[in-house]
Amino acid sequence: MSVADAFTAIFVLLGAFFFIAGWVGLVRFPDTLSRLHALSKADNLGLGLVVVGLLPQASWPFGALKLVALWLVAVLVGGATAQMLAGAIQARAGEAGDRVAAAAGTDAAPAVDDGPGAPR
Amino acid sequence: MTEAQIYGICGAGLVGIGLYGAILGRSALRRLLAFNLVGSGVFLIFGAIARRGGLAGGAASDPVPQALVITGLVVAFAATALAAALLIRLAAVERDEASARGKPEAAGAPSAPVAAPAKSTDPRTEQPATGQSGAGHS
Amino acid sequence: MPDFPLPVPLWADIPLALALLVLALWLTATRRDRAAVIGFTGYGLLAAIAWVRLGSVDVALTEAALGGGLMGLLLLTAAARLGERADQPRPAMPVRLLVGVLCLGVTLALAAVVLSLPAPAPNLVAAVAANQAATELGNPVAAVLIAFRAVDTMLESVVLALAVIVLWSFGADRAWGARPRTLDLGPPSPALMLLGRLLPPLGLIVGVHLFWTGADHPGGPFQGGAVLAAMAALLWLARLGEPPPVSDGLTRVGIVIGPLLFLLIGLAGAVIADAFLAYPEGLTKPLILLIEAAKTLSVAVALALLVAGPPELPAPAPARGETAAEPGGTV
Amino acid sequence: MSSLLLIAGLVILLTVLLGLVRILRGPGDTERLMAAQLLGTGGVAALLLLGSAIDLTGATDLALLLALLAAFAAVTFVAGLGAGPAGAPDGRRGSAPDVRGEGDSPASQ
Repeated sequence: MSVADAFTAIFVLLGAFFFIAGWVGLVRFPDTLSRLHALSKADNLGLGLVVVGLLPQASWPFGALKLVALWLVAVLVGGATAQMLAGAIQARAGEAGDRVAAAAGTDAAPAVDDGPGAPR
Repeated sequence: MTEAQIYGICGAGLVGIGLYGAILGRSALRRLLAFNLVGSGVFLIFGAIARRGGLAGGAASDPVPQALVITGLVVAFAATALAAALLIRLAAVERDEASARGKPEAAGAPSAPVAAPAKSTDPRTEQPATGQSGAGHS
Repeated sequence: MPDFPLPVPLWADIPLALALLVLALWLTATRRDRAAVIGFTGYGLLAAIAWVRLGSVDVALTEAALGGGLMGLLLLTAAARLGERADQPRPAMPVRLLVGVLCLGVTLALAAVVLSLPAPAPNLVAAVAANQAATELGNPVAAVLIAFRAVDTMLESVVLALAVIVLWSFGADRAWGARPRTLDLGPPSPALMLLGRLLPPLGLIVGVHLFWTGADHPGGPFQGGAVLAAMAALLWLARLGEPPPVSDGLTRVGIVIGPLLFLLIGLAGAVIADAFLAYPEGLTKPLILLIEAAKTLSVAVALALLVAGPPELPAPAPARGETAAEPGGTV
Repeated sequence: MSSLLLIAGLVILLTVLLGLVRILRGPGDTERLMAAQLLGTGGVAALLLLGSAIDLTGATDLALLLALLAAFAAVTFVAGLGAGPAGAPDGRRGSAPDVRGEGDSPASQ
């Protein structure tokens, strides 16, 4: 096994590990923001490590260039959407809090963030 | 089991599920999704046949069914876009009519009396025709 | 394909097919529209991978661009616009059972057909390969689309143009000539604006690359056009631009230029070459490129306008002052 | 080498397919969306790995396309949260409360 192959093996396995970790987090973490955190790990680290690992195997230069471009796109898109989702979650939590505080009562209950009691 | 058989059977299942959803879907949007499922299932069966033909002919997949599926995908998308626009339009018309009837709605009160009469007459006349075109697409 | 220690069909194809079926079942059974639509976007991604496994990368690219990207945008916009609506009353149990049994029958019949296809599978691979050299295209699918079944492809781009016309006619009479506003979903978040600034240039490169590479590798006008349309929709969603008014002449030219050029060259072929839609010897490749470029443009414009919706007047009198900054940009 | 890439790709694919549980069970649409996004990212990684393991032509192009477009659902979803139903000038109301919504998993499992 050459050095390049060993490099690939290590990074690809690490990437796969982060995907599994992201999945476990998404399924097992109790609240939405933590799940988002787990997802971002898989998004950035998982895919990033896989791409780094595949670089030595890619054709030079265009294959490698494509891989790097792909990872940049993934980081940009993943980061921006995570930010947007987190903002939406926070806005919703704030709204729900306001409504509970105002004791409007009608649809406050379904709007409360799915906290620790989320079904599993 | 080859992948052609697996996805062919999967496509058959999708057609059945989609048909059920298209007939008994809970809402119009859901029936639209189901219509897309039927299309997707048919395309997958096509893909399975293309795969078998391709392997028999020494390629990954037969190019002729592939080209047909590409054409079909684009047309299915256009039909879906039309149906979705119709649904949105219909909902807006219904909402206008509801507020024109003076339903005590918080948001509709300030603006509705001005806009509603003009808006609700013309769409009502075109409603049957649009309904037909929607049916023709699905 | 060489042998591998573990059978790919068992480990990749069966789970993938099962996931597609489970997702389909779930999204017909679930209660809420928007949840179902989100499930459907996941379905589009999975379907694209399934197409790769079937050896049809061209179709996979189309499915990813349309089913994964634009379809999600279209349907989620529709879901947001419609809001959650009351379920329609469900028919009685016997009716549902009857429909279920009939649909199961359709599935079983189709599955039986799939399993009993003739053993030496009939195919047109050899026929396409034999004549492909005449088109000077390396991608057999592109050759079929643009040359061997050119009538299909031309009519299909006509269908796209017609679809835009029909869509525009859904607007209220008073709104004719205004801009489409379906994608105007309220003030965008900063992250969306960042994405709207950085992603479209990349998407432009990818879209043009897909069109250009389509001659010899998987890709082509539909895939490239769909990517370009998705980028335009992202711009409109982030409010970095607005869809052109329905009355805009340049937009209309953009919609019809693809089919029109295709038709004109096809008609010229009836005179110069020997048949309608035949290409004269020697000029084949340049003409095909010209048609494909125009078609990419038309597909992009038409798909983007299909997502943007019918013309709409600006929301009447905001009254609350939150969206009051807007009227400056309207026609 | 390629069998290791193949195994890694299959593991990632199976992992994200198991993430479908979150699409099915929710509980909120945000979770469903995250699962769909994991599906997209994992699909990209699996495509890259399988593509370099068994030489799938065009797998990298498809992966690039998926990476570019997989987030459109999330983007539209969040943008749609701020929008009201058609015709209602004031967004916000009506759509915010139903971000969460009970998943109805019994129907599917």
